[in-house]
Amino acid sequence: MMTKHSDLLKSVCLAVLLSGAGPAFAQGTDAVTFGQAVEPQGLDPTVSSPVAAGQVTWQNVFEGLVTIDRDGQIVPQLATAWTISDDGLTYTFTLREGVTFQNDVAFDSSTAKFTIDRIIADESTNGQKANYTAITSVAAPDPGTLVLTLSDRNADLLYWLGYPAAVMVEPSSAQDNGTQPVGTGPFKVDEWRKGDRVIMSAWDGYWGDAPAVRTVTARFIADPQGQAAALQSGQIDIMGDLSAPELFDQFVDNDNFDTVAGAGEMEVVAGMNNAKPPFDDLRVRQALMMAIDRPSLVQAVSAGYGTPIGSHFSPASPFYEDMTALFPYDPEKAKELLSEAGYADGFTFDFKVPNRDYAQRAAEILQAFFSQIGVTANIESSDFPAAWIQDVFKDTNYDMTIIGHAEPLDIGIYARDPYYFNYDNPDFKAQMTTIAAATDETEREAGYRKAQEMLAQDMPALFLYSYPKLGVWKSGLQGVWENGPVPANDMTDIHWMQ
Amino acid sequence: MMLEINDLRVAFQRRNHPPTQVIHGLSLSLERGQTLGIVGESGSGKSVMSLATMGLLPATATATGSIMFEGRDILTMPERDLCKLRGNRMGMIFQEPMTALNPAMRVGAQIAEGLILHKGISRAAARTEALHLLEMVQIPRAAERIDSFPHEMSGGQRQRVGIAIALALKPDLLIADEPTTALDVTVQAEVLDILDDLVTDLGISLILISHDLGVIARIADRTLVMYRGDMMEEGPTERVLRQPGHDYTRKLLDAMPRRVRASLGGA
Amino acid sequence: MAALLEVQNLSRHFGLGQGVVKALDDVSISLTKGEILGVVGESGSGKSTLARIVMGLDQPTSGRVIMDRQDLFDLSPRDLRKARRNFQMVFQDPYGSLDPRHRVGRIIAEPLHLDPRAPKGAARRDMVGKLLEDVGLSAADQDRHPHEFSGGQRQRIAVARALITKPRLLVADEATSALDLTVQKQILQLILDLRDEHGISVLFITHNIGVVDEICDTVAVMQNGRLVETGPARQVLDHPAQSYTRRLLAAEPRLDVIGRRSRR
Amino acid sequence: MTQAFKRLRGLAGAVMVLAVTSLLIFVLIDAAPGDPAEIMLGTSAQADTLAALRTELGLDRPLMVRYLGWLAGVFTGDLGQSYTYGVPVAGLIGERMLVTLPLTLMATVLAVAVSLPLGVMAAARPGKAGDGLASLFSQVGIAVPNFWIGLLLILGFALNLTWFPVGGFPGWGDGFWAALWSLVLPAIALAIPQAAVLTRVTRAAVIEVTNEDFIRTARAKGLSRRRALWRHTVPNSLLPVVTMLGLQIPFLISGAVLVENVFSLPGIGTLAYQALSQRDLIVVQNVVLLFAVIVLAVNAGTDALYARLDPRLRARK
Amino acid sequence: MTRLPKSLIIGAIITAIMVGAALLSRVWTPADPTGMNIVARLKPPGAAGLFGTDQIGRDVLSIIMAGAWTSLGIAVVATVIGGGIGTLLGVTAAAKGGRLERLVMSFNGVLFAFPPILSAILLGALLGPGALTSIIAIGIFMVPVFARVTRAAAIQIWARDYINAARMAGKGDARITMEHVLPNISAQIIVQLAIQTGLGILSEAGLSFLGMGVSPPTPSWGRMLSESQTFLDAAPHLVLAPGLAIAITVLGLNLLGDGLRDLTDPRRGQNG
Repeated sequence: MMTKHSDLLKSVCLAVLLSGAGPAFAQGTDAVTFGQAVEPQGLDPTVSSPVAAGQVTWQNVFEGLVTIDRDGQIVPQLATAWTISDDGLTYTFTLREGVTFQNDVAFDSSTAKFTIDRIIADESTNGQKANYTAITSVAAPDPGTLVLTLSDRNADLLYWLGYPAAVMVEPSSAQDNGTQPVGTGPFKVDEWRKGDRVIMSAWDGYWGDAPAVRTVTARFIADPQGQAAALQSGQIDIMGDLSAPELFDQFVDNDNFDTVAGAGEMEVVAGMNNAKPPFDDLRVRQALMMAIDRPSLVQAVSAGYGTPIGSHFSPASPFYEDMTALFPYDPEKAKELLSEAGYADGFTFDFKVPNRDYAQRAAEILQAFFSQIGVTANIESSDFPAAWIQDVFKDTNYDMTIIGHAEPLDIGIYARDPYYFNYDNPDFKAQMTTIAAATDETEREAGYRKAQEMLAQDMPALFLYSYPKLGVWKSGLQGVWENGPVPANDMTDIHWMQ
Repeated sequence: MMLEINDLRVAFQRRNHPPTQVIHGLSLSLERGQTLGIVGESGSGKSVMSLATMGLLPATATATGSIMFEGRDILTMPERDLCKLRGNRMGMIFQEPMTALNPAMRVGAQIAEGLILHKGISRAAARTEALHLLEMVQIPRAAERIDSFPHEMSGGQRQRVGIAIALALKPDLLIADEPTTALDVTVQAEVLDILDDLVTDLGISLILISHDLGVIARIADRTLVMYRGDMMEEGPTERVLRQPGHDYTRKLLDAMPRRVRASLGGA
Repeated sequence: MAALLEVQNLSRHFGLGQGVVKALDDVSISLTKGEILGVVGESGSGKSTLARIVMGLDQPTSGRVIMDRQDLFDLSPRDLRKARRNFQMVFQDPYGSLDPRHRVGRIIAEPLHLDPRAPKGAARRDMVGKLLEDVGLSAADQDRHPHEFSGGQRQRIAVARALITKPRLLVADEATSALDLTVQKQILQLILDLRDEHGISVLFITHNIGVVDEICDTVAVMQNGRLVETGPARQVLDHPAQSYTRRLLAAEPRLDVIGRRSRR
Repeated sequence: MTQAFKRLRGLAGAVMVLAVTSLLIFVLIDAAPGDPAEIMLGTSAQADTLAALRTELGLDRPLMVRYLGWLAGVFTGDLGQSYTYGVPVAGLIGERMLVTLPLTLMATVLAVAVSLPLGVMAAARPGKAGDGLASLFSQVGIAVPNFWIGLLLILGFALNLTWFPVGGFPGWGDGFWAALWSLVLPAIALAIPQAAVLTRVTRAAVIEVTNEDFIRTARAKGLSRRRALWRHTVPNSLLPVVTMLGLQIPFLISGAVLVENVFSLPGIGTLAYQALSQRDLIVVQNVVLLFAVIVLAVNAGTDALYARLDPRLRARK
Repeated sequence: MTRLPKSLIIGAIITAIMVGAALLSRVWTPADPTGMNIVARLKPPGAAGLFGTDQIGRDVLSIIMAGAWTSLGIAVVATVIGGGIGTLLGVTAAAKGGRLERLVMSFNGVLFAFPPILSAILLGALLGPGALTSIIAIGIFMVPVFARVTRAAAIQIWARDYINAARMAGKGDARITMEHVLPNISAQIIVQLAIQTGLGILSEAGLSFLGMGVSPPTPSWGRMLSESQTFLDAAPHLVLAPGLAIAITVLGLNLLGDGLRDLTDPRRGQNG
């Protein structure tokens, strides 16, 4: 009798929803809508882009063994504790009990083993696989214990296990996670209207504290003007990362909104083909760097929001060090350096720029700066992502390009071989190995600081600025991440002030 | 007098040019039941005269003088009244049977349209009447042809439909502007016969316009000769043909093929 | 005298299968030097198709056109070009047959293209001027454009163009139908004069029996693509042998029956 | 019988054309720089991962095999799986059509509703004030880029007056009117150039028909100018208008790509643009096929409409 | 004596101004169109230049002028090339008829079936964005337009008796096309050139708007519109100026085309 009644109620609710009689903007104390610029192509961050997919589902739907909190710290999640052997090659995790996936399959060491095995498998399609290749085997001695065996020390492994690309998935549903994600998180995905939004609702079987909001909607609005308007008109409550800095000021002055210009993880750098003259000459690279007035650049490209950087680290990282003073704006000095390198009359090069607003704008300004020291940059637009990836990234058929690197802790790209910079520095590679072999946090931090300094000096790319995380949300909403150590829209702590 | 035209002058405005007068003072009169032939070569103004009489001159034309139809001046008559007159009291047949009918409308409907408009009769009644008219203009198997589209008919048949449209309301005056010029000679003879018979039977006044004296001679009681917008002469057809009073008329007659001229002399 | 033009069993079919239209069906005619042959018929009789095939502007389905003992459709393109000098055409529409962009002199001289030894420059100008005078215009008219002339004058220009290669055969396709009667008369006279002066043969296509009577020596009556009756013009017109010819003649407008009242 | 044969031959021709052009597009996109696997996995991916994904997506098969596979799928009603979304293309296109179809329909209806009366009015009294207004509208309407109109509409009606959303599409599920409302501005932006072209065509066609003999016949019957206009002139002038409407379809779709971009609408244009930039070959291929089929269908539709409008064409077909 | 059509005069004046601005921009602009001044960014029209400054402080008037060169240049070159090929196909199809004509027309049908923007993006993907891509992408879509227009016009000419007269004079198809057909359809071709150049400018703007046009810093009206999108509220002049430039230029070319059509209309003044 009782069940029947509730069924009836349910179907009535459903009917109301379907008939569209519900209010257009279902905002309230138990619902929240956030906006993000890029729609992921699939909702599974272990397959699709961990950034775009992660911004929707990481922490909301999917959880990892460990996680990275809003301060960039590694904290326990589905693993309650772990031990690392002295040689740093064996990681033993104690798994949380009573956790189930949203399809009612229990989470235990077998599912965790499945997840990790899937990442490191030969036929893995996880784009971040490189970060996990140190793992040689996974063992599940009992349901509550997971043991990872490494080939080499890897100080970053724990961090990467907290990253969206390593969230826990369940074998029977893993294949469909792209469209119907099944995780262990507090929200489950109800509907994905492609091109527009993903609608999630609180999942009653969640192991932890129930979230304050019952409904979470992610809306995809590529156009910055549209993002601002959606905020203004109340269609979205949070824009964690407003795409156009020039639209940010209107919210700063508006009492209805809270704003934070936080630190993001994206470093905008002008990569150079280090294998190709004249960029193989350190003096040339340094001269180009000194030709650029980074504060002006930030002013022009992103309305003053953003932080000039001197190396490949953003202020969002706990290991960040300000290196901008090393090669400050000094066109005279730059010219001298060029003369020393044998380019007194300057030179001309091709500047392959992705057809994205920030890149094109920045490129035009760099072009103007370069012209002051007699260097001519011929801008050539490159269709992004397809042509750019092929041309610049894969074929390294370029002189200089410009792009934002959004992944955290990605300084290791300069040690990668091959990588589009064609930067080959054994010392730096050794430094990365040193970091991996770090036995404690202090050692790891020191290693990263050293790496930053090495790059700042050697300048394989022109380090321009760190893109800000411009957060805007309705006043009265609490729990939004202010900084972005990981690109994410974590809604688990969001609540409305009563 | 049923129709009396007095000193009609028509001029056309032209873009970026001074206006040109194409009729310079035309006068004529027509009694009920009479047939008047107007003959002239291209540019004589004979077609403009017919349009003026119907009150259908294009907006770029200005007409002075008067065209009195049963005592009222067509030139000054309000458009509303003209609409009541046209089709109802005066009808017109045009030169080109290929283009004078609406290609997208069945011929029956085109005949019925005027009936419905002026008589206010039902569609069904108008259709019956249209069928009758088609039979009158001797269209074979009229009951089938009534639902034909113009393109499904031959030129001669189309011109008969044109006659049926013009005669649908038994007008007092019928103006036929080169009604057979576009037709083959054998067809021309048939159409002229039908036209002639109907006009006679119904007692309709007819103005027949043609460049061909042979056509005029066949039907017209009186003949008016026009040249470049001027009236050359006017009189009983027989007199105009046998004792032309104007050089131009003589020239026209001279231009007729030998055989045709011979027929005149031999009569 | 041998025939200048011999048309033998000429047929021209359009379309395929059941929907075939026989525009020309087994037509044979012949024309001797200095003769004017009138081909008369109503629309759809095939008379224009005949003219086009005789001029080599269209290909017959079967049959032969023999010109000066040469089969036109057996000739190589080069020989056809040479042969073309011997026959020219005057078209119906005096407005459509002269390129409005060209000056009269260029229009008239166009057929000289056929003759590599044709005079050039001043000689050519004189030749065109002389011809213009022959057709009743003035030599200076060759510097004017067609639109400056009346319909009758244009038709004279067209005749001049047809004459420049000194052809032996002139095909006139309804060459006077678009003209007013008074003008028509002048052009007919021009053709008669040319025949008398140069001995040109003329194939005169028309729907007007009156015109045939005026200038033709012989006449061929056509109906629905077939030849109905041929013979000397006088004989056919005065004593038609075929009922169609009689109908055609009866339908001709006359001046001897005047006014409908007198007709009754 | 011959009619059926002709139609069949026409259809076969169309299919051939589609097959050849789709192959061409397949080859072209494949030749274009860019690799879907690489685009999907981002810049951190390793070679073995990329290879694995390519295998999974079937990208390692030869071009012709992929093409024929796709073609075979199309004939059996399976349009394939999107590389990047990983879902069946048919569903993806279906979802997007729910935006683009109403948008273009709305724009077309709007354009016709504006241009037909305007063009007829202009033609009815050439040279008068109404004609001047109509020709001003059509001249300006043809000259302005539709995406700029979109921006101006956003500026005026969404940002300043806030009557309409700036962009985005709430989906039909959340209420019919809200969804329709969000399509109004884009539809107007799309409709204005269309309306301008159609106004011009309508005006010219009506004037042309007005000069026809049969209009004089109708007037001689006693029909008033107005009645003759609507009963005889307008029906006979619709042919060129319909022709133009059909010819405008590719441009309408082109416009939709731009306008959807301006208004951030998740329509087929956005999908096509996105799929192309991500080298989602299967999606691009299907969208292009869809467009071609639409154009062919519209052509067939206008042919059928012609026959209704002009009985002379019925016999010829 | 005869007055010129009003549309011709207005169209010619507008076109002359735009072409003049484009040419002038090669030697002089009020300010350097690529010279940025970050302090003076987003200034409204007035003190900081007639049309104000853009997001990096460049003088908008100068960019508009230089953009005229880009837009007109690409549109004109594309139209001339596309129009040339299209005209060649059209008159050849009209002259030869038969299989060749069917081939040309079905080729036309195929090109017509594809939304131009989509195919242009496809080309952009293939060749990379840039002026050449724009020219090819826009030019390709001129081909069927011109082929259709010239074929239709040429067929009408081919039906004239003066063509028959030329054939009687032993002239071949190519020669007749050169001497009779082309001169007599030249008016229609010129009208189409004007109108299609206008459409070319619209297409170029659309391509640039989608990021498929010329590379920065080469000024482009379409890219200006795309870049100014985010300043819609803050600096509407950035949206207005390029849009107006596009609209006025296209309007001028269309009026010019209409005027030329009126001028060459045989019905005009023929009775005089």
